[in-house]
Amino acid sequence: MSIELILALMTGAALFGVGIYGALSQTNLVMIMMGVELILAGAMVNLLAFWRYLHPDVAAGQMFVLIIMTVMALEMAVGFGVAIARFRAKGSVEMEEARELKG
Amino acid sequence: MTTQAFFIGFFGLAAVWFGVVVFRTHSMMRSALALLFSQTALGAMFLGMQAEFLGVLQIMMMATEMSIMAIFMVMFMMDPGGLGEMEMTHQKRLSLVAGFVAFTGAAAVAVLFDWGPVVSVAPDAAQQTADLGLELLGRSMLIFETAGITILTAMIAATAVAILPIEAKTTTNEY
Amino acid sequence: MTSLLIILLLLAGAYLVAVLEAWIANGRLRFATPVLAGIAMLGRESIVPRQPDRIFFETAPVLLLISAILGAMVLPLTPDLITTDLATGALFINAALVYVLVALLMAGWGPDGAYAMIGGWRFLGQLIAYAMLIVMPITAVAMRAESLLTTQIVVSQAGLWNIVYQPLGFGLFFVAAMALAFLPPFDLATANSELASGVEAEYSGVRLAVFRLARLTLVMTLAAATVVFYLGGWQGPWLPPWAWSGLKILAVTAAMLLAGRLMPRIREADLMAWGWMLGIPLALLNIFLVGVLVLVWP
Amino acid sequence: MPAETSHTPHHMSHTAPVEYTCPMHPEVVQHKPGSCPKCGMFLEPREVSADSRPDEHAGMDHSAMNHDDMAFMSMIDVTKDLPRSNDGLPMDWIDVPFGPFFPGLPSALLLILTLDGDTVAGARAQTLAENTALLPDSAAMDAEHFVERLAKLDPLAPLAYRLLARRAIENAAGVEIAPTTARGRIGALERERIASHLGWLALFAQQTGFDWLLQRATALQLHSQQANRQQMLALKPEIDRLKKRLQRTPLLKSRSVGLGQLLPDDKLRGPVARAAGITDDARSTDPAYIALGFKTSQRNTSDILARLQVHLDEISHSLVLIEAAGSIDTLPLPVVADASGDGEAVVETPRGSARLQLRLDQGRVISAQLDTPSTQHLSLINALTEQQALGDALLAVGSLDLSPWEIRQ
Repeated sequence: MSIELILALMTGAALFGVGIYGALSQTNLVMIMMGVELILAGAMVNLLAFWRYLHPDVAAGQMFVLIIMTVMALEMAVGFGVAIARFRAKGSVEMEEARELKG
Repeated sequence: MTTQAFFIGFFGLAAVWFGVVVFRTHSMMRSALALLFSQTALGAMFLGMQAEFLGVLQIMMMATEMSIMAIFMVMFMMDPGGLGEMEMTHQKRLSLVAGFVAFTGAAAVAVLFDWGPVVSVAPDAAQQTADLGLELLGRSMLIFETAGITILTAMIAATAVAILPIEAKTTTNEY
Repeated sequence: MTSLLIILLLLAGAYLVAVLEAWIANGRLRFATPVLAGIAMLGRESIVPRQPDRIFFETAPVLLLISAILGAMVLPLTPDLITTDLATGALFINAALVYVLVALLMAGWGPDGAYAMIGGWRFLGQLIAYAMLIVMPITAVAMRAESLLTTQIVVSQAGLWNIVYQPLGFGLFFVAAMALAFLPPFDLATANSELASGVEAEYSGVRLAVFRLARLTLVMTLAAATVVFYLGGWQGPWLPPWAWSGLKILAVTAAMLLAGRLMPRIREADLMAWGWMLGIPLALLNIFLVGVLVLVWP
Repeated sequence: MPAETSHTPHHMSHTAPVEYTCPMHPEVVQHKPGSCPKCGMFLEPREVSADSRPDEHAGMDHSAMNHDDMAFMSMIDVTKDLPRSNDGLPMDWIDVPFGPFFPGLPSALLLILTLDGDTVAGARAQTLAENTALLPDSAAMDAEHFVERLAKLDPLAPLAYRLLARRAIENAAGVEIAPTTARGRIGALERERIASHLGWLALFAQQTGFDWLLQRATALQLHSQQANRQQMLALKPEIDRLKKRLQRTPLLKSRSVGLGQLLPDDKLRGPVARAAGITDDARSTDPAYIALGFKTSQRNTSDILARLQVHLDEISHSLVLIEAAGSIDTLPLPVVADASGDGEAVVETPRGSARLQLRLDQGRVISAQLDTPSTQHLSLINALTEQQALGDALLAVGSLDLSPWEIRQ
């Protein structure tokens, strides 16, 4: 066990928790995306900590972090695409109103 | 060893604190930039963990990403300046509980699980970069290429969804 | 120690850039003018707008300065005169300079003024288009050097400078560097005649002085980057390495400042269209060409 | 439906009690209109209904969405009245003033642009330099005084207006002028045209941040304002160099082609009209000009580049005219003692043809009517700027070469 690993994992856990709170509690699509970004950031920290303290000689650990960065960019691109389309059609990206108008 | 722990702890704390600020401020611009600084602190934390390439990459990528976030925030919000101090949340209690449960769960696993022996020496930065490059263009090429193609597809699809349909220009908005 | 020296050199460089700018603008070589203007600015009242976002308003000029200085930290002036020869130096300079965008967004949003805000958003669009044109030519440079170490990049140009080896990349990088430093003809964010100085509009006194200093430092950093990546860094006959670095940096700075005076400001729509539709394909082509060259003629 | 009225306060019956509430803070309720103490927004009126506290969503299509959380506010309601941008997104538009002392516009011109992001959605323009005292339409004054006053009307083209006043008075008094005098006047007017057109170039350069051109044009303008004939003719090589240099300037084409286009319209005057392919030039019917070999320069595309080319061509042609005219007159005051009659004159000022009608009575001007090109051009600004990017819109306004001093509203 090492204190660095624990610290990094705790950071990851905290970011994950904050992200979950944000993604669930926010009403605006963009704010929800921010929550998701935080969740992914938490995952990233964990992956990097595992790479650094458990398997520093395996480059694939770093690659996973890269992939998550890609996923974050992807999430942004798709999220904003949807947001623009919705905003144009309805004038709102509030999820309260999206739920209301689903049926 | 201890300096490394200090840096990880410091930047980790900064990242979490900025992460909390994201949902506590009313100004959308502050919200977006708080997320940026949260991610930047994370990048600095990566540097502390001797992952130089990823740390720098994180710091670089998130700046543009969150700036784009900022403009959309300002566009899509009723009160981007936060002067009205509007309440923009729902199911707050549920979310708080869920967030807390997620945190305690993950933290408990982090503390209680025996992660095995810790390697204290990491390869130096130049070696890491070279290894990562060889990994990406060697064994993991397929994964990397798939990710590349996927992001390209997603970009094109997102743009296609977002651009104004041609017929929508002529018909008036029926809402 | 080295970093202190580098910061002092940067300040001296910023001063020289200011002298150079005034010389190019009105044809008079006055060495005292920038200092006097700076002192005058410090003495003037620093007005805070009516309803500012105080954090952003105060942070923006400082962040701009910090990002310009951080960018300069990985650029070697001589083989030894470099603050940190990071293993990812060529990437780090991008990371540092992207925060120019964040600083300008803050400066645009902070003062709660229409001109500044439009300037800030304009710069966002401009930089997203042109950041790619900074990164991709550097990628090609790093491919030739087979390293992200900036010193290694300079050494790799011993036989042939990159400006000859990959002229396309140099052209793109030079243009993108000017766009990043919002120099004319890319000064959409601070266009005097369109936005009354845009993001700078609401700054005065000390804050404006910091803003201007940061801008000069940024120009300096970008010129130094151009020299390191494309003009062989400290290399050159007869003169000592530091002299070559200094001369080349000043020459590139002069070229950057002069180019904007000889043409009208670019239109925003053209800036976007050329960046995305012309610049990025060309940058990809450059990477491809350099890749072939590296394989064929190692 | 009750909520129908809550957005249209004017139709509300006066008997029903009305209270005012903030759209963002429903807990703020007042009996008088005003602004919200929390956020400063204007309070919206609403009717107090007898049964219960009215739900703020009642009557909307989504009335099912009743919330116990009073702070909830529908974004659909907020955005539905916003104007739609060209890209279909509902956005807040802002009014931004440009002027009266804006670096990229003629000073004393106030331009208020409604901006939709970086795009101009509407424009209002007015001059703050209007000085009605300079040209009293009814009060009588003697002819010399009148000429001086008209010359002061527009500091950007004093000679042209002085000449206009003189011509009108001479026309009213029936004075014939000698051909040499007429040629001298042409020399003076063309010199002013060169200076003014160089000023146009300087404004163009200022607006586009083209420092080299700004310096050259300003220097040449200062030089030409008071130059004699020899000095003017000595400018020719420099002006040719300037023109050649402009042809090779990068980005100049993309900055000006197809921008600021105007449909041919009878409001267009001077270089703007000639760039639109309209032959509108008071000089082309003037026998003195015809004798000197005058020809109009024209372009058809009616964009900023066409205006630039017309201005450059006219500078060159004016130099030719000055050379042919042989002298530059100083325009002394007219001597028209005791003459009476109606007079009219048209002079092609640098900005287009200005027309003056006056009545002379015993050597005194008793009434005068003036029509100036900038007055006509001011009304074109809205059409010129609509749906243009901000930089293009300002450049287009600048290319009209408005003189705020001669605008008469």
